[in-house]
Amino acid sequence: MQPEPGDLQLELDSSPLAVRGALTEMTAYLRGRCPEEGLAVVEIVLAEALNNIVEHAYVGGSGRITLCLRAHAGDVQCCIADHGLPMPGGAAPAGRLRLPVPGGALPEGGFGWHLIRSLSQDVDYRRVSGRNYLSLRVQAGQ
Amino acid sequence: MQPEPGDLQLELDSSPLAVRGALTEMTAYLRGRCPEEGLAVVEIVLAEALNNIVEHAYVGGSGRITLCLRAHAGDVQCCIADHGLPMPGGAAPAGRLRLPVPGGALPEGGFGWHLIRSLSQDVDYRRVSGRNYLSLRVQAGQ
Amino acid sequence: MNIQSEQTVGGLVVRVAEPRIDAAVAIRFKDRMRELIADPSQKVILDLSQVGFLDSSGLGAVVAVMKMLPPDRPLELSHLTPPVQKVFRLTRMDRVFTIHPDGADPADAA
Amino acid sequence: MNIQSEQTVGGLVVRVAEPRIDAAVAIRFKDRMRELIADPSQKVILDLSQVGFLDSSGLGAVVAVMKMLPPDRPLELSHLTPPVQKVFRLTRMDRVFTIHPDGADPADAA
Ligand SMILES: Nc1ncnc2c1ncn2[C@@H]1O[C@H](COP(=O)(O)OP(=O)(O)O)[C@@H](O)[C@H]1O
Ligand SMILES: Nc1ncnc2c1ncn2[C@@H]1O[C@H](COP(=O)(O)OP(=O)(O)O)[C@@H](O)[C@H]1O
Repeated sequence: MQPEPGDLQLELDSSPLAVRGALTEMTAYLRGRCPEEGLAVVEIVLAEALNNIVEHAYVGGSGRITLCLRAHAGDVQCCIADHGLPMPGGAAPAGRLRLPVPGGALPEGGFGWHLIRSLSQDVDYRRVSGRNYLSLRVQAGQ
Repeated sequence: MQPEPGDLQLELDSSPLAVRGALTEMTAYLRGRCPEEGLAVVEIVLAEALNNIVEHAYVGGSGRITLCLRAHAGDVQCCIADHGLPMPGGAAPAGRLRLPVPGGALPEGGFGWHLIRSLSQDVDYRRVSGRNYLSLRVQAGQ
Repeated sequence: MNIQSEQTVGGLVVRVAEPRIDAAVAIRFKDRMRELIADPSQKVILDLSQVGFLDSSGLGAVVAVMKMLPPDRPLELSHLTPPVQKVFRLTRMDRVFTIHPDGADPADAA
Repeated sequence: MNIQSEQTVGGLVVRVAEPRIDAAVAIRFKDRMRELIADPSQKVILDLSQVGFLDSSGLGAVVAVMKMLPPDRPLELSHLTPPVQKVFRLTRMDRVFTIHPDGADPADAA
Protein backbone atom coordinates (compact mmCIF):
# COMPACT_ATOMS: atom_id res chain seq x y z
CA MET A 1 0.00 0.00 0.00
CA GLN A 2 1.63 3.18 -1.22
CA PRO A 3 0.89 6.22 0.97
CA GLU A 4 -1.70 8.55 -0.48
CA PRO A 5 -2.92 11.96 0.59
CA GLY A 6 -5.59 11.51 3.28
CA ASP A 7 -4.01 8.38 4.80
CA LEU A 8 -3.22 8.33 8.49
CA GLN A 9 0.44 7.62 9.12
CA LEU A 10 1.69 7.08 12.68
CA GLU A 11 4.98 6.15 14.25
CA LEU A 12 5.00 4.84 17.77
CA ASP A 13 7.17 3.25 20.42
CA SER A 14 6.63 -0.35 21.40
CA SER A 15 4.91 0.34 24.72
CA PRO A 16 1.33 -0.32 25.86
CA LEU A 17 0.79 3.39 26.49
CA ALA A 18 2.06 4.34 23.04
CA VAL A 19 -0.41 1.79 21.64
CA ARG A 20 -3.18 3.49 23.58
CA GLY A 21 -2.13 6.83 22.16
CA ALA A 22 -2.06 5.50 18.59
CA LEU A 23 -5.52 4.00 19.03
CA THR A 24 -6.81 7.35 20.26
CA GLU A 25 -5.39 9.14 17.20
CA MET A 26 -6.71 6.44 14.91
CA THR A 27 -10.16 6.75 16.45
CA ALA A 28 -10.15 10.51 15.99
CA TYR A 29 -9.06 10.07 12.37
CA LEU A 30 -11.75 7.52 11.55
CA ARG A 31 -14.59 9.25 13.37
CA GLY A 32 -16.89 10.57 10.71
CA ARG A 33 -15.24 8.33 8.09
CA CYS A 34 -17.00 5.19 9.34
CA PRO A 35 -19.80 4.35 11.79
CA GLU A 36 -19.07 4.05 15.53
CA GLU A 37 -19.57 0.29 15.50
CA GLY A 38 -17.05 -0.18 12.70
CA LEU A 39 -14.68 2.10 14.50
CA ALA A 40 -14.85 -0.12 17.57
CA VAL A 41 -13.98 -3.12 15.39
CA VAL A 42 -10.94 -1.38 13.90
CA GLU A 43 -9.86 -0.41 17.39
CA ILE A 44 -9.91 -3.94 18.75
CA VAL A 45 -8.15 -5.38 15.67
CA LEU A 46 -5.38 -2.79 15.79
CA ALA A 47 -5.06 -3.11 19.56
CA GLU A 48 -4.42 -6.82 19.18
CA ALA A 49 -1.95 -6.45 16.31
CA LEU A 50 -0.03 -3.62 18.00
CA ASN A 51 0.02 -5.18 21.46
CA ASN A 52 1.33 -8.40 19.94
CA ILE A 53 4.22 -6.50 18.42
CA VAL A 54 4.96 -4.92 21.80
CA GLU A 55 4.68 -8.22 23.64
CA HIS A 56 6.14 -10.69 21.17
CA ALA A 57 8.07 -9.06 18.30
CA TYR A 58 9.83 -6.61 20.63
CA VAL A 59 9.85 -8.93 23.66
CA GLY A 60 12.65 -8.04 26.06
CA GLY A 61 13.49 -4.91 24.12
CA SER A 62 11.84 -2.07 22.32
CA GLY A 63 11.60 -0.49 18.89
CA ARG A 64 9.49 1.54 16.55
CA ILE A 65 6.20 0.61 14.97
CA THR A 66 4.65 2.34 11.98
CA LEU A 67 0.97 2.26 11.28
CA CYS A 68 -0.85 3.47 8.19
CA LEU A 69 -4.56 3.59 7.69
CA ARG A 70 -6.85 4.33 4.80
CA ALA A 71 -10.63 4.54 4.95
CA HIS A 72 -12.32 3.88 1.62
CA ALA A 73 -15.90 2.96 0.79
CA GLY A 74 -16.66 1.54 4.25
CA ASP A 75 -13.43 -0.44 4.40
CA VAL A 76 -10.45 0.41 6.53
CA GLN A 77 -7.17 -0.78 5.09
CA CYS A 78 -4.39 -1.07 7.70
CA CYS A 79 -0.71 -1.79 7.45
CA ILE A 80 1.71 -2.15 10.29
CA ALA A 81 5.47 -2.49 10.15
CA ASP A 82 8.08 -3.27 12.81
CA HIS A 83 11.64 -4.58 12.94
CA GLY A 84 11.22 -7.03 15.80
CA LEU A 85 11.22 -10.82 15.85
CA PRO A 86 9.40 -12.64 13.04
CA MET A 87 6.11 -14.44 13.55
CA PRO A 88 6.55 -18.03 14.73
CA GLY A 89 6.80 -20.29 11.65
CA GLY A 90 7.04 -17.24 9.42
CA ALA A 91 3.28 -16.92 9.19
CA ALA A 92 0.53 -15.04 10.96
CA PRO A 93 -1.09 -17.28 13.60
CA ALA A 94 -4.32 -19.04 12.58
CA GLY A 95 -6.02 -17.76 15.72
CA ARG A 96 -7.77 -20.99 16.51
CA LEU A 97 -9.64 -20.68 19.77
CA ARG A 98 -8.69 -23.12 22.48
CA LEU A 99 -12.18 -23.88 23.66
CA PRO A 100 -12.54 -24.26 27.40
CA VAL A 101 -12.74 -27.92 28.41
CA PRO A 102 -15.04 -28.76 31.31
CA GLY A 103 -12.92 -29.04 34.43
CA GLY A 104 -9.85 -27.78 32.61
CA ALA A 105 -8.05 -24.53 33.28
CA LEU A 106 -9.37 -21.60 31.28
CA PRO A 107 -6.94 -19.90 28.91
CA GLU A 108 -5.90 -16.39 29.95
CA GLY A 109 -4.28 -15.62 26.59
CA GLY A 110 -4.29 -16.65 22.97
CA PHE A 111 -7.37 -14.60 22.14
CA GLY A 112 -5.59 -11.93 20.14
CA TRP A 113 -5.19 -13.55 16.76
CA HIS A 114 -8.61 -15.11 17.01
CA LEU A 115 -10.06 -11.63 17.34
CA ILE A 116 -7.94 -10.32 14.44
CA ARG A 117 -9.00 -13.21 12.19
CA SER A 118 -12.66 -12.91 13.22
CA LEU A 119 -12.86 -9.20 12.59
CA SER A 120 -10.72 -8.63 9.51
CA GLN A 121 -10.16 -9.78 5.93
CA ASP A 122 -7.19 -10.28 3.56
CA VAL A 123 -4.66 -10.71 6.33
CA ASP A 124 -1.22 -10.65 4.81
CA TYR A 125 2.04 -11.07 6.70
CA ARG A 126 5.49 -10.73 5.18
CA ARG A 127 8.99 -10.72 6.54
CA VAL A 128 11.20 -8.59 4.28
CA SER A 129 14.86 -7.80 5.07
CA GLY A 130 14.46 -8.08 8.82
CA ARG A 131 11.18 -6.21 9.00
CA ASN A 132 7.63 -7.44 9.61
CA TYR A 133 4.83 -6.16 7.43
CA LEU A 134 1.26 -6.91 8.31
CA SER A 135 -1.67 -5.70 6.26
CA LEU A 136 -5.35 -6.34 6.73
CA ARG A 137 -8.74 -4.88 5.96
CA VAL A 138 -11.66 -4.23 8.27
CA GLN A 139 -15.15 -3.93 6.89
CA ALA A 140 -16.14 -1.02 9.06
CA GLY A 141 -18.90 0.34 6.90
CA GLN A 142 -21.90 -1.87 7.66
CA MET B 1 -34.49 12.24 97.96
CA GLN B 2 -36.95 15.09 98.22
CA PRO B 3 -37.11 17.28 95.09
CA GLU B 4 -35.25 20.56 95.46
CA PRO B 5 -35.00 23.60 93.21
CA GLY B 6 -32.32 22.94 90.56
CA ASP B 7 -33.00 19.21 90.36
CA LEU B 8 -33.76 17.69 86.97
CA GLN B 9 -37.09 15.88 86.92
CA LEU B 10 -38.15 13.84 83.91
CA GLU B 11 -41.09 11.63 83.07
CA LEU B 12 -40.75 9.22 80.19
CA ASP B 13 -42.43 6.33 78.45
CA SER B 14 -40.95 2.87 78.67
CA SER B 15 -39.47 2.80 75.16
CA PRO B 16 -35.88 2.73 73.95
CA LEU B 17 -36.36 5.99 72.09
CA ALA B 18 -37.82 7.69 75.14
CA VAL B 19 -34.76 6.51 77.06
CA ARG B 20 -32.57 8.10 74.41
CA GLY B 21 -34.47 11.32 74.75
CA ALA B 22 -34.16 11.33 78.54
CA LEU B 23 -30.43 10.72 78.27
CA THR B 24 -30.10 13.64 75.89
CA GLU B 25 -31.94 15.95 78.31
CA MET B 26 -29.93 14.64 81.22
CA THR B 27 -26.70 15.28 79.32
CA ALA B 28 -27.71 18.83 78.53
CA TYR B 29 -28.63 19.39 82.18
CA LEU B 30 -25.33 18.06 83.52
CA ARG B 31 -23.11 19.73 80.95
CA GLY B 32 -21.19 22.42 82.80
CA ARG B 33 -22.20 20.87 86.13
CA CYS B 34 -19.65 18.05 85.82
CA PRO B 35 -16.75 17.15 83.52
CA GLU B 36 -17.38 15.41 80.18
CA GLU B 37 -15.88 12.18 81.41
CA GLY B 38 -18.13 12.05 84.45
CA LEU B 39 -21.06 12.88 82.24
CA ALA B 40 -20.31 9.85 80.08
CA VAL B 41 -20.30 7.69 83.21
CA VAL B 42 -23.70 8.99 84.32
CA GLU B 43 -25.04 8.38 80.83
CA ILE B 44 -24.03 4.74 80.72
CA VAL B 45 -25.31 4.05 84.27
CA LEU B 46 -28.69 5.65 83.57
CA ALA B 47 -28.93 3.99 80.16
CA GLU B 48 -28.53 0.60 81.80
CA ALA B 49 -30.99 1.29 84.62
CA LEU B 50 -33.62 2.78 82.30
CA ASN B 51 -33.26 0.17 79.57
CA ASN B 52 -33.63 -2.56 82.17
CA ILE B 53 -36.92 -1.05 83.27
CA VAL B 54 -38.09 -0.97 79.64
CA GLU B 55 -36.93 -4.52 78.95
CA HIS B 56 -37.65 -6.27 82.24
CA ALA B 57 -39.93 -4.29 84.59
CA TYR B 58 -42.32 -3.35 81.78
CA VAL B 59 -41.71 -6.47 79.71
CA GLY B 60 -44.62 -7.19 77.39
CA GLY B 61 -46.33 -3.91 78.28
CA SER B 62 -45.50 -0.31 78.87
CA GLY B 63 -45.67 2.34 81.55
CA ARG B 64 -44.17 5.53 82.88
CA ILE B 65 -40.74 6.06 84.35
CA THR B 66 -39.70 9.03 86.42
CA LEU B 67 -36.14 10.15 86.76
CA CYS B 68 -34.71 12.77 89.07
CA LEU B 69 -31.16 13.98 89.15
CA ARG B 70 -29.14 16.24 91.40
CA ALA B 71 -25.58 17.35 90.80
CA HIS B 72 -23.74 18.34 93.97
CA ALA B 73 -20.03 18.70 94.68
CA GLY B 74 -18.94 16.42 91.85
CA ASP B 75 -21.51 13.76 92.68
CA VAL B 76 -24.63 13.05 90.68
CA GLN B 77 -27.45 11.61 92.77
CA CYS B 78 -30.06 9.75 90.68
CA CYS B 79 -33.39 8.24 91.52
CA ILE B 80 -35.64 6.31 89.21
CA ALA B 81 -39.16 5.09 89.84
CA ASP B 82 -41.46 2.82 87.85
CA HIS B 83 -44.52 0.70 88.51
CA GLY B 84 -43.47 -2.39 86.59
CA LEU B 85 -42.45 -5.85 87.79
CA PRO B 86 -40.22 -6.05 90.86
CA MET B 87 -36.54 -6.98 90.66
CA PRO B 88 -36.00 -10.77 90.78
CA GLY B 89 -35.60 -11.81 94.46
CA GLY B 90 -36.65 -8.36 95.57
CA ALA B 91 -33.12 -7.01 95.28
CA ALA B 92 -30.99 -5.24 92.73
CA PRO B 93 -28.84 -7.78 90.84
CA ALA B 94 -25.25 -8.19 92.03
CA GLY B 95 -24.01 -7.72 88.50
CA ARG B 96 -21.44 -10.45 88.66
CA LEU B 97 -19.75 -10.82 85.33
CA ARG B 98 -20.00 -14.19 83.66
CA LEU B 99 -16.45 -14.40 82.45
CA PRO B 100 -16.02 -15.94 79.03
CA VAL B 101 -14.84 -19.55 79.26
CA PRO B 102 -12.42 -20.72 76.58
CA GLY B 103 -14.37 -22.56 73.92
CA GLY B 104 -17.67 -21.59 75.54
CA ALA B 105 -20.27 -19.33 74.01
CA LEU B 106 -19.79 -15.67 74.82
CA PRO B 107 -22.59 -13.94 76.73
CA GLU B 108 -24.54 -11.38 74.71
CA GLY B 109 -26.30 -9.94 77.75
CA GLY B 110 -26.00 -9.62 81.49
CA PHE B 111 -23.58 -6.72 81.31
CA GLY B 112 -26.02 -4.07 82.48
CA TRP B 113 -25.93 -4.46 86.22
CA HIS B 114 -22.23 -5.09 86.17
CA LEU B 115 -21.78 -1.69 84.57
CA ILE B 116 -24.16 -0.04 87.07
CA ARG B 117 -22.33 -1.60 90.03
CA SER B 118 -18.89 -0.76 88.60
CA LEU B 119 -19.71 2.86 87.95
CA SER B 120 -21.92 3.90 90.85
CA GLN B 121 -22.11 3.97 94.66
CA ASP B 122 -24.81 3.58 97.31
CA VAL B 123 -27.16 1.59 95.10
CA ASP B 124 -30.46 1.27 96.90
CA TYR B 125 -33.50 -0.59 95.57
CA ARG B 126 -36.89 -0.64 97.22
CA ARG B 127 -40.29 -1.98 96.31
CA VAL B 128 -42.97 0.17 97.94
CA SER B 129 -46.70 -0.31 97.31
CA GLY B 130 -46.26 -1.76 93.82
CA ARG B 131 -43.61 0.68 92.70
CA ASN B 132 -39.88 0.27 92.18
CA TYR B 133 -37.51 2.89 93.55
CA LEU B 134 -33.88 2.80 92.61
CA SER B 135 -31.41 5.36 93.85
CA LEU B 136 -27.69 5.56 93.24
CA ARG B 137 -24.84 8.01 93.15
CA VAL B 138 -22.22 8.55 90.48
CA GLN B 139 -18.90 10.19 91.32
CA ALA B 140 -18.79 12.32 88.24
CA GLY B 141 -16.48 14.99 89.53
CA GLN B 142 -13.03 13.49 89.21
CA MET C 1 -28.93 2.75 60.58
CA ASN C 2 -26.04 4.19 58.64
CA ILE C 3 -23.28 1.64 58.22
CA GLN C 4 -20.66 1.84 55.47
CA SER C 5 -18.40 -0.98 54.45
CA GLU C 6 -15.34 -1.13 52.34
CA GLN C 7 -13.26 -4.06 51.21
CA THR C 8 -9.57 -3.40 51.86
CA VAL C 9 -6.38 -5.43 51.75
CA GLY C 10 -6.55 -5.74 55.51
CA GLY C 11 -10.13 -6.97 55.58
CA LEU C 12 -13.68 -5.81 55.36
CA VAL C 13 -13.82 -2.45 57.13
CA VAL C 14 -17.26 -1.65 58.48
CA ARG C 15 -17.77 1.90 59.71
CA VAL C 16 -20.74 2.62 61.93
CA ALA C 17 -21.72 6.14 60.93
CA GLU C 18 -24.00 6.62 63.91
CA PRO C 19 -23.34 8.34 67.23
CA ARG C 20 -24.85 5.55 69.32
CA ILE C 21 -25.14 1.78 69.41
CA ASP C 22 -27.77 1.37 72.09
CA ALA C 23 -30.92 -0.53 72.95
CA ALA C 24 -32.86 1.50 70.38
CA VAL C 25 -30.78 0.26 67.44
CA ALA C 26 -29.16 -2.95 68.67
CA ILE C 27 -31.42 -5.22 66.59
CA ARG C 28 -31.07 -3.13 63.46
CA PHE C 29 -27.32 -3.04 63.97
CA LYS C 30 -27.19 -6.83 64.19
CA ASP C 31 -29.37 -7.23 61.09
CA ARG C 32 -27.30 -4.85 58.99
CA MET C 33 -24.09 -6.47 60.13
CA ARG C 34 -25.47 -9.90 59.29
CA GLU C 35 -26.11 -8.67 55.75
CA LEU C 36 -22.70 -7.07 55.41
CA ILE C 37 -20.70 -10.05 56.56
CA ALA C 38 -23.04 -12.64 55.14
CA ASP C 39 -21.75 -15.58 53.20
CA PRO C 40 -18.01 -15.27 52.92
CA SER C 41 -18.22 -17.39 49.79
CA GLN C 42 -20.55 -14.98 48.07
CA LYS C 43 -20.28 -14.14 44.43
CA VAL C 44 -18.40 -11.23 42.92
CA ILE C 45 -20.20 -9.06 40.36
CA LEU C 46 -17.97 -7.11 38.02
CA ASP C 47 -19.79 -4.03 36.79
CA LEU C 48 -18.29 -3.02 33.43
CA SER C 49 -20.74 -0.22 32.62
CA GLN C 50 -17.95 2.34 32.38
CA VAL C 51 -15.60 0.19 30.33
CA GLY C 52 -15.95 1.00 26.64
CA PHE C 53 -12.95 -0.97 25.49
CA LEU C 54 -11.49 -4.32 26.48
CA ASP C 55 -8.75 -6.06 24.53
CA SER C 56 -7.48 -9.63 24.79
CA SER C 57 -5.16 -8.64 27.65
CA GLY C 58 -8.15 -7.24 29.51
CA LEU C 59 -10.14 -10.36 28.73
CA GLY C 60 -7.25 -12.50 29.97
CA ALA C 61 -7.18 -10.45 33.16
CA VAL C 62 -10.90 -11.00 33.74
CA VAL C 63 -10.39 -14.75 33.23
CA ALA C 64 -7.45 -14.62 35.66
CA VAL C 65 -9.68 -12.96 38.25
CA MET C 66 -12.22 -15.76 37.88
CA LYS C 67 -9.45 -18.27 38.45
CA MET C 68 -8.37 -16.46 41.63
CA LEU C 69 -11.73 -17.18 43.19
CA PRO C 70 -12.56 -20.50 44.83
CA PRO C 71 -15.03 -22.69 42.88
CA ASP C 72 -17.93 -21.79 45.17
CA ARG C 73 -17.45 -18.08 44.51
CA PRO C 74 -18.53 -17.25 40.99
CA LEU C 75 -17.47 -14.14 39.10
CA GLU C 76 -20.40 -12.61 37.29
CA LEU C 77 -20.38 -9.75 34.81
CA SER C 78 -22.87 -6.97 34.39
CA HIS C 79 -23.52 -3.93 32.22
CA LEU C 80 -21.28 -4.87 29.31
CA THR C 81 -21.01 -2.13 26.68
CA PRO C 82 -21.39 -3.31 23.05
CA PRO C 83 -17.64 -3.38 22.19
CA VAL C 84 -16.89 -5.37 25.34
CA GLN C 85 -19.81 -7.68 24.66
CA LYS C 86 -18.41 -8.37 21.18
CA VAL C 87 -15.03 -9.46 22.55
CA PHE C 88 -16.70 -11.84 24.99
CA ARG C 89 -18.90 -13.26 22.26
CA LEU C 90 -16.16 -13.74 19.65
CA THR C 91 -13.91 -15.52 22.12
CA ARG C 92 -16.81 -17.64 23.42
CA MET C 93 -16.09 -16.34 26.90
CA ASP C 94 -19.75 -15.34 27.09
CA ARG C 95 -20.38 -19.04 27.72
CA VAL C 96 -17.92 -19.20 30.57
CA PHE C 97 -19.23 -16.27 32.59
CA THR C 98 -22.69 -15.50 33.82
CA ILE C 99 -23.36 -12.22 32.09
CA HIS C 100 -26.31 -10.27 33.42
CA PRO C 101 -28.48 -8.82 30.73
CA ASP C 102 -28.78 -5.08 30.53
CA GLY C 103 -31.28 -3.55 32.85
CA ALA C 104 -31.21 -6.37 35.39
CA ASP C 105 -29.30 -5.37 38.49
CA PRO C 106 -27.59 -8.49 39.84
CA ALA C 107 -26.95 -6.79 43.17
CA ASP C 108 -30.70 -6.77 43.79
CA ALA C 109 -30.92 -10.53 43.81
CA ALA C 110 -29.83 -12.35 46.90
CA MET D 1 -6.66 2.22 38.36
CA ASN D 2 -9.97 3.37 39.69
CA ILE D 3 -12.01 0.42 40.98
CA GLN D 4 -14.83 0.79 43.49
CA SER D 5 -16.35 -2.03 45.42
CA GLU D 6 -19.46 -2.32 47.48
CA GLN D 7 -20.75 -5.17 49.56
CA THR D 8 -24.42 -5.81 48.77
CA VAL D 9 -26.91 -8.49 49.67
CA GLY D 10 -26.43 -9.92 46.20
CA GLY D 11 -22.67 -10.09 46.46
CA LEU D 12 -19.57 -7.98 46.23
CA VAL D 13 -20.17 -5.49 43.43
CA VAL D 14 -16.94 -4.29 41.86
CA ARG D 15 -17.25 -1.33 39.48
CA VAL D 16 -14.37 -0.61 37.15
CA ALA D 17 -14.41 3.19 36.88
CA GLU D 18 -12.05 3.27 33.91
CA PRO D 19 -12.82 3.56 30.19
CA ARG D 20 -10.44 0.76 29.18
CA ILE D 21 -9.19 -2.59 30.40
CA ASP D 22 -6.31 -3.14 28.02
CA ALA D 23 -2.70 -4.28 27.86
CA ALA D 24 -1.61 -1.06 29.57
CA VAL D 25 -3.57 -1.78 32.77
CA ALA D 26 -4.20 -5.54 32.72
CA ILE D 27 -1.63 -6.31 35.42
CA ARG D 28 -2.80 -3.47 37.65
CA PHE D 29 -6.40 -4.58 37.14
CA LYS D 30 -5.53 -8.12 38.23
CA ASP D 31 -3.60 -6.89 41.26
CA ARG D 32 -6.41 -4.59 42.42
CA MET D 33 -8.98 -7.32 41.90
CA ARG D 34 -6.85 -9.79 43.85
CA GLU D 35 -6.87 -7.34 46.75
CA LEU D 36 -10.58 -6.71 46.53
CA ILE D 37 -11.65 -10.31 46.45
CA ALA D 38 -8.81 -11.60 48.60
CA ASP D 39 -9.43 -14.22 51.20
CA PRO D 40 -13.13 -14.87 51.55
CA SER D 41 -12.43 -15.81 55.15
CA GLN D 42 -10.84 -12.47 55.84
CA LYS D 43 -11.35 -10.58 59.02
CA VAL D 44 -13.95 -7.92 59.64
CA ILE D 45 -12.81 -4.65 61.16
CA LEU D 46 -15.49 -2.65 62.92
CA ASP D 47 -14.56 1.02 62.87
CA LEU D 48 -16.27 2.69 65.85
CA SER D 49 -14.68 6.12 65.44
CA GLN D 50 -18.05 7.80 65.10
CA VAL D 51 -19.73 5.96 67.95
CA GLY D 52 -19.61 8.05 71.10
CA PHE D 53 -21.96 5.88 73.12
CA LEU D 54 -22.45 2.16 73.43
CA ASP D 55 -24.61 0.55 76.11
CA SER D 56 -24.87 -3.09 77.16
CA SER D 57 -27.38 -3.78 74.36
CA GLY D 58 -24.89 -2.38 71.87
CA LEU D 59 -22.13 -4.42 73.45
CA GLY D 60 -24.29 -7.53 73.26
CA ALA D 61 -24.96 -6.79 69.58
CA VAL D 62 -21.22 -6.53 68.86
CA VAL D 63 -20.69 -9.87 70.62
CA ALA D 64 -23.55 -11.35 68.58
CA VAL D 65 -21.88 -10.16 65.37
CA MET D 66 -18.67 -11.90 66.40
CA LYS D 67 -20.65 -15.08 66.94
CA MET D 68 -22.19 -14.82 63.47
CA LEU D 69 -18.75 -15.12 61.92
CA PRO D 70 -17.05 -18.47 61.38
CA PRO D 71 -14.09 -19.15 63.69
CA ASP D 72 -11.53 -18.34 61.00
CA ARG D 73 -13.03 -14.89 60.44
CA PRO D 74 -12.20 -12.70 63.40
CA LEU D 75 -14.06 -9.50 64.26
CA GLU D 76 -11.66 -6.76 65.20
CA LEU D 77 -12.44 -3.32 66.60
CA SER D 78 -10.79 -0.03 65.82
CA HIS D 79 -10.98 3.63 66.78
CA LEU D 80 -12.89 3.19 70.04
CA THR D 81 -13.91 6.49 71.62
CA PRO D 82 -13.20 6.78 75.39
CA PRO D 83 -16.78 6.05 76.57
CA VAL D 84 -16.96 2.97 74.35
CA GLN D 85 -13.51 1.88 75.46
CA LYS D 86 -14.66 2.09 79.09
CA VAL D 87 -17.63 -0.23 78.50
CA PHE D 88 -15.39 -2.80 76.82
CA ARG D 89 -12.86 -2.59 79.63
CA LEU D 90 -15.34 -2.83 82.50
CA THR D 91 -17.05 -5.86 81.01
CA ARG D 92 -13.67 -7.49 80.20
CA MET D 93 -14.75 -7.69 76.57
CA ASP D 94 -11.50 -5.91 75.69
CA ARG D 95 -9.87 -9.31 76.27
CA VAL D 96 -12.22 -11.07 73.88
CA PHE D 97 -11.76 -8.76 70.89
CA THR D 98 -8.64 -7.60 69.16
CA ILE D 99 -8.89 -3.86 69.65
CA HIS D 100 -6.59 -1.80 67.48
CA PRO D 101 -4.89 1.00 69.35
CA ASP D 102 -5.62 4.54 68.28
CA GLY D 103 -3.62 5.78 65.36
CA ALA D 104 -2.94 2.35 63.91
CA ASP D 105 -5.05 1.71 60.84
CA PRO D 106 -5.85 -2.02 60.76
CA ALA D 107 -6.92 -1.75 57.12
CA ASP D 108 -3.32 -0.99 56.19
CA ALA D 109 -2.09 -4.34 57.40
CA ALA D 110 -2.51 -7.37 55.18
N1 LIG E 1 3.69 -9.69 16.23
C1 LIG E 1 4.11 -10.88 16.65
N2 LIG E 1 5.43 -11.18 16.63
C2 LIG E 1 5.84 -12.37 17.06
N3 LIG E 1 5.04 -13.34 17.52
C3 LIG E 1 3.73 -13.11 17.57
C4 LIG E 1 3.18 -11.89 17.14
N4 LIG E 1 1.86 -11.94 17.30
C5 LIG E 1 1.59 -13.15 17.80
N5 LIG E 1 2.69 -13.87 17.97
C6 LIG E 1 2.74 -15.25 18.50
O1 LIG E 1 1.46 -15.82 18.31
C7 LIG E 1 0.89 -16.25 19.56
C8 LIG E 1 -0.61 -16.05 19.59
O2 LIG E 1 -0.91 -14.69 19.64
P1 LIG E 1 -2.28 -14.20 20.27
O3 LIG E 1 -3.39 -14.95 19.64
O4 LIG E 1 -2.34 -12.71 20.16
O5 LIG E 1 -2.20 -14.63 21.78
P2 LIG E 1 -1.30 -14.08 22.98
O6 LIG E 1 -0.62 -12.87 22.51
O7 LIG E 1 -2.29 -13.80 24.07
O8 LIG E 1 -0.38 -15.21 23.33
C9 LIG E 1 1.64 -15.48 20.61
O9 LIG E 1 1.71 -16.16 21.82
C10 LIG E 1 3.02 -15.33 19.99
O10 LIG E 1 3.80 -16.47 20.22
N1 LIG F 1 -35.54 -3.02 86.28
C1 LIG F 1 -35.63 -4.36 86.33
N2 LIG F 1 -36.80 -4.95 86.59
C2 LIG F 1 -36.90 -6.29 86.62
N3 LIG F 1 -35.87 -7.13 86.43
C3 LIG F 1 -34.67 -6.59 86.18
C4 LIG F 1 -34.49 -5.20 86.12
N4 LIG F 1 -33.18 -4.97 85.86
C5 LIG F 1 -32.59 -6.17 85.76
N5 LIG F 1 -33.46 -7.15 85.95
C6 LIG F 1 -33.13 -8.60 85.93
O1 LIG F 1 -31.73 -8.72 86.16
C7 LIG F 1 -31.09 -9.41 85.09
C8 LIG F 1 -29.70 -8.85 84.84
O2 LIG F 1 -29.79 -7.57 84.29
P1 LIG F 1 -28.62 -6.99 83.40
O3 LIG F 1 -27.33 -7.16 84.14
O4 LIG F 1 -28.96 -5.61 82.99
O5 LIG F 1 -28.56 -7.94 82.14
P2 LIG F 1 -29.59 -8.09 80.91
O6 LIG F 1 -30.61 -7.00 81.01
O7 LIG F 1 -28.73 -7.96 79.71
O8 LIG F 1 -30.17 -9.47 81.08
C9 LIG F 1 -32.03 -9.26 83.92
O9 LIG F 1 -31.89 -10.32 83.01
C10 LIG F 1 -33.40 -9.25 84.61
O10 LIG F 1 -33.84 -10.56 84.84
